[in-house]
Amino acid sequence: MHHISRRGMLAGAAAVALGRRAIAQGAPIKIGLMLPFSGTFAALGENIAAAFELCLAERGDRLGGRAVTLVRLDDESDPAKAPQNVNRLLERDKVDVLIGTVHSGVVMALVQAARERDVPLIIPNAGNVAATRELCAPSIFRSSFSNWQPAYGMGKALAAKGVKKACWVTWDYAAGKESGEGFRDGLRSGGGELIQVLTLPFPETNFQPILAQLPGLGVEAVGSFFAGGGAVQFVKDYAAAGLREKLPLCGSGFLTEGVLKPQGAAADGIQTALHYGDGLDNAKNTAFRAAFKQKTGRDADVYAVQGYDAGQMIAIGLDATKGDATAVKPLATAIQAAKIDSPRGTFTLSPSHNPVQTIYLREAKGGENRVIGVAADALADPGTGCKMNLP
Amino acid sequence: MRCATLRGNLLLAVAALVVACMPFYASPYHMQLASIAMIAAMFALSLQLLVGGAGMVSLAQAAFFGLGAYTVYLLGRTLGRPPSILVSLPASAAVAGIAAALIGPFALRTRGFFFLMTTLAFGQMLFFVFHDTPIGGGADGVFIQRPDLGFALTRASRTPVFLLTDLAVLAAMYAALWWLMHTLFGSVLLGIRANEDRMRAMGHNVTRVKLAAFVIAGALAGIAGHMAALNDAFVNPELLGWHRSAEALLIVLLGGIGALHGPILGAFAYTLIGEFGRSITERQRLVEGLVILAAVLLLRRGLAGLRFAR
Amino acid sequence: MTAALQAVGLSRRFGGLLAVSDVSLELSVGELHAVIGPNGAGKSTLVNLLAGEIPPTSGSVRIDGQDVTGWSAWRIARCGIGRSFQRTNLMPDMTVLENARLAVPARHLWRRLRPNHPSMANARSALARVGLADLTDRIAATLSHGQLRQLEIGVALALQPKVLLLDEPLAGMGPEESEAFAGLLRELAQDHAVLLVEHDMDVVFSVAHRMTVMLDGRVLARGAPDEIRASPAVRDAYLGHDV
Amino acid sequence: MQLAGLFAQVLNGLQYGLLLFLISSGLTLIFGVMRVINLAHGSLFMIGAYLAYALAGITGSLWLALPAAVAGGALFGAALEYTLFRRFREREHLDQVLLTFALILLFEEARSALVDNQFHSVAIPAMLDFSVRVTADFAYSAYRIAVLGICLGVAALMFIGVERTRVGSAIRAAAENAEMVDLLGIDARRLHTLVFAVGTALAMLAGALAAPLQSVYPGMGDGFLIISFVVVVIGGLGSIAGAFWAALLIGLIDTLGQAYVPQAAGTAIYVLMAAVLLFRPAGLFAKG
Repeated sequence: MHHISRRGMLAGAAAVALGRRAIAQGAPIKIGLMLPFSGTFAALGENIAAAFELCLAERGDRLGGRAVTLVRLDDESDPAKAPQNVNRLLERDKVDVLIGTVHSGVVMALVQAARERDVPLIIPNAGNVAATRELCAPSIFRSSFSNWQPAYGMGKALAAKGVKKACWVTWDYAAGKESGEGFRDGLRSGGGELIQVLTLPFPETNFQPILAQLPGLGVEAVGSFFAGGGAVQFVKDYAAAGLREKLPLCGSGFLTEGVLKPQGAAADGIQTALHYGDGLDNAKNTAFRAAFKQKTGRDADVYAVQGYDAGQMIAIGLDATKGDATAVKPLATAIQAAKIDSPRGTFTLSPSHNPVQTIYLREAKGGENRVIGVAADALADPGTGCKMNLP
Repeated sequence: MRCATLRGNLLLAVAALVVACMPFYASPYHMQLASIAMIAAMFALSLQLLVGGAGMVSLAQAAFFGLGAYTVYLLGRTLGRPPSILVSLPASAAVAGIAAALIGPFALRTRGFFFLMTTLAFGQMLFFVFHDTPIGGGADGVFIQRPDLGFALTRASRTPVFLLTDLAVLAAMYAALWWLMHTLFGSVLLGIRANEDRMRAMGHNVTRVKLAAFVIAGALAGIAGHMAALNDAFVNPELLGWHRSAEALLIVLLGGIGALHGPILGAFAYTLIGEFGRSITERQRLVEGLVILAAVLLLRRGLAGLRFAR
Repeated sequence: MTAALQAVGLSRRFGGLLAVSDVSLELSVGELHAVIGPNGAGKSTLVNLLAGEIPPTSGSVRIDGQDVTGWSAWRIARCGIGRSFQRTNLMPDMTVLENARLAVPARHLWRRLRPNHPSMANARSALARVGLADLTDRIAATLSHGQLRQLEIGVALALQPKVLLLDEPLAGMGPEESEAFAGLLRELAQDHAVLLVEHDMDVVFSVAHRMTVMLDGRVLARGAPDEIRASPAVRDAYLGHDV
Repeated sequence: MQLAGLFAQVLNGLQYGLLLFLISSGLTLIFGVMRVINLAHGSLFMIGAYLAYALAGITGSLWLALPAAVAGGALFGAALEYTLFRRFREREHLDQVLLTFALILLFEEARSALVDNQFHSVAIPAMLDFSVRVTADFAYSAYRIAVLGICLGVAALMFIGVERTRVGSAIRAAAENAEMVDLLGIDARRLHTLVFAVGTALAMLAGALAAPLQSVYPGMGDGFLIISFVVVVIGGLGSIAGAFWAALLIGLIDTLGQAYVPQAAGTAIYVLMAAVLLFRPAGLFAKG
């Protein structure tokens, strides 16, 4: 007992004496991966983590000259437990960098910690706009998308095809609402109008009451945001209600992302917009997909790409500070200035730290979300309300 | 409700002292863990008043907890600046208590199973209000401005200060309930738990006493929620979900139904078991499920039944 | 003088069954009124109607002239109606004293109870009256059957009622205990209005001032014990029964 | 158009309500007869759906999955009653709540370990995989109509079972007064096993029927659990008829609410429940 505590004290004293130099030379940098490894989003969490590890492995598991230790923590997609889980990583495991997460409620606790304690955070999925709008901070970056972006692309593409009136169907929650606003803005940019938003409580899948209303609205197209089981069911029910031929269904890319197999023929011909898609022809993508397949035995998807790019972004930042994660300002400046060579195509970051990226128009066919064009080029989230005060 | 004897209370005081001295010897992580356990203890204490006091098993308690937490957010949003804790703490208690006073008259028209189902449904209704409407900032939850404690906090002092604040509130809540259970109200409550019909025949307005207990318990849960909001600076609709009520019931059972100090023991035990479980497996629900099964099957009188109760 | 308790035309229907049919009754302080009748005659239902446990289908109940029909049980209890139950109905895990104290009318719900609280004295005197003065600190569940029956009445007395509704207080007692109980009943009748439902005919005829005989929910006969004993109608009705 | 739209919505409401009836009738029976509160009832629904998913995957047809869900549910329910619930009948509500809460967690964990955490869709049987045009521009899936029919059939069987048979009269008696069962000369323990088996089978059948309608995914039973509680509160404890009418009422209110007054839809059923509690605390269809 006595012995241990003395050793602890000695180690502490040494760290104080050596200061920053010790960081640069010896001790590994600790990265906390707070992701869902159980529950509904487990598959997403696994793909993000695997691609992140892949990115590190390509760099010899060293960032900014320091070895890397990964600490995985299952957030269970439970927002109620999120503050406690973040504390675990920061206080118990003493991580230097946070990577997470999928669930947009859980990510709020991460954003909170990053803001309060200036810990670098890279969000590899959760798209709630607030994280890179009013809650933006120098230490917070996103490698994925804001909910607004893909839907904006879809709206724009729809308006470009001459659609004047459309409606938006979604769950009554933040992601649905925010993507609806993107869709509206996209439509408007091309002279179209969003005339109605139809919602049902999350995560209900009783779509019948909404489907029965659609024919009477007088719209030319229906846009929607659903994900996971809801997306499967909505697409199938939409087809079963005989609406597919009369009212083209389109949406934010998650409507058909990773769910084409269960959707089957009902999804054929649905156009969606997302920052990634099947058949993207660039060298980086080809190499990435091969490496990911080799590592995991699974095909890469948009979540893997986001996890991979989170790794690239933090690598750029830590390289610039020689592995010092506490130097938030130079770290942020480096990431902000970088061009990230992503499998989705090169992207940069907006002043509010959200990717400025191409949104592709895709069409579901034969189990693939094939890229058929560009819905919006170099699209940045407006970043409304972001007041970035560099420390 | 069995209240701890003098010796038991002394032991609790010693335990409080051990917690109060944590800033001198424990890591911030362990202090936070202790804070989490103490907030869980407050929440479970509020439920103990219902379960151990009047035998009312409510599944709406988390809704009052969440209301207390959300009150801090709504207060900060309305004021445009962090409210003083002297305002926010009573406000959280009042809002949660008023909600309990509105739901109580409906829920208390039922007994037993129906009471359970009704509280479950009303609790979920409140959950949906915060989950599906913009009132509370939406389904993802919102940051809140922490209540102002009256002095400035640094990043380093935050954890120990919150620890001591939580400890003070928990101690005050325990003392208040100890006093309450020693009043006539307390013994009438116990009488209702033992034999509701006879209490009626004895001239007691059982419904009103139960309503008073329901409101007090709601207000106390609101205070627990307020402390959670202070600690996390973040609120989320999930705080109101009925799973959280069930967890609090587990803490009550773990600590011992009808022992006033039980929830405190139960909350610390539950937090420790959770930490231990996390260190051995990622299957958290398996651990929690098995702990509950074991508690229900084996620990009939809870931890308090093992130690220092009359 | 108004009666302490007055029932007019009380009826209660359960589904298709008329459990109590058009029963009227008057009770004054100083009087012990016994209700007898075979099982299922509606005696317990009558007690429950008078105590407000269940509302009557028709008819009315007055306490000291005040109409209390349809009032809930606790309000009726507060008007001065104490009752004991056919099956012992107490708080088994509490002490004898605690059981009685809970029944003592008290305000100041929020005041801390101290051992010398006035309600304690009232509870003790009620217990002394039923002969439990020495057992006040025993847990109720540990009492003998006879002691529990005493406590049933003790709890009802602690309410400081004007009217006592006693539903088979002697159930399950031996002859000696019954004897002692008869004395207690006589004593209680001096300063209360007592309604006694009882099967032990020896005791009933020895303590009652007036009697009502019920059959199938209605009043078959009413009068002084001697008149009841002599009534041919009652004899007919009880043929085959244990009188 | 308005009238046609309303017709489609009413159809939706009925179909949703009937599915609710299958779930809540089991719940109300178990409450009524055994006085046991089962929070894991929603999980049984989920298990039924996953069973249908698994069997439909193996056999390629949902038609085998339906009787399998019923049979499997009956067996599973009987086993649960025999091993666990029997012991908890006399326990306090708190213990029952926690036991069934533990079951929810364990069932979820088992599902996660045995299947996975993905959502899976279940194919509609080929012979019903077409749509029936109900209005000029809205079609209704034939499978939904079949579900409507099956649920009505089950409801009719339940009515006959409860109203016309000796076991049924024991069930009705038990719902009103548990001690009456002994008087009827029926072994209460066997009755309990039977009731729990039937309740579980109904929940699992509902899950199997719903699988093609809403896919299978983790936690799919949670929403149904709460709504079923509301149905039982409104319908009255242990009353099959009450559960039937209350389920239809809630199905219609929820569906029409979502269609015509979406702002109020989320809370409408709770307002209804509060009103019922205020005016008829024993339930809308309770006797007396």
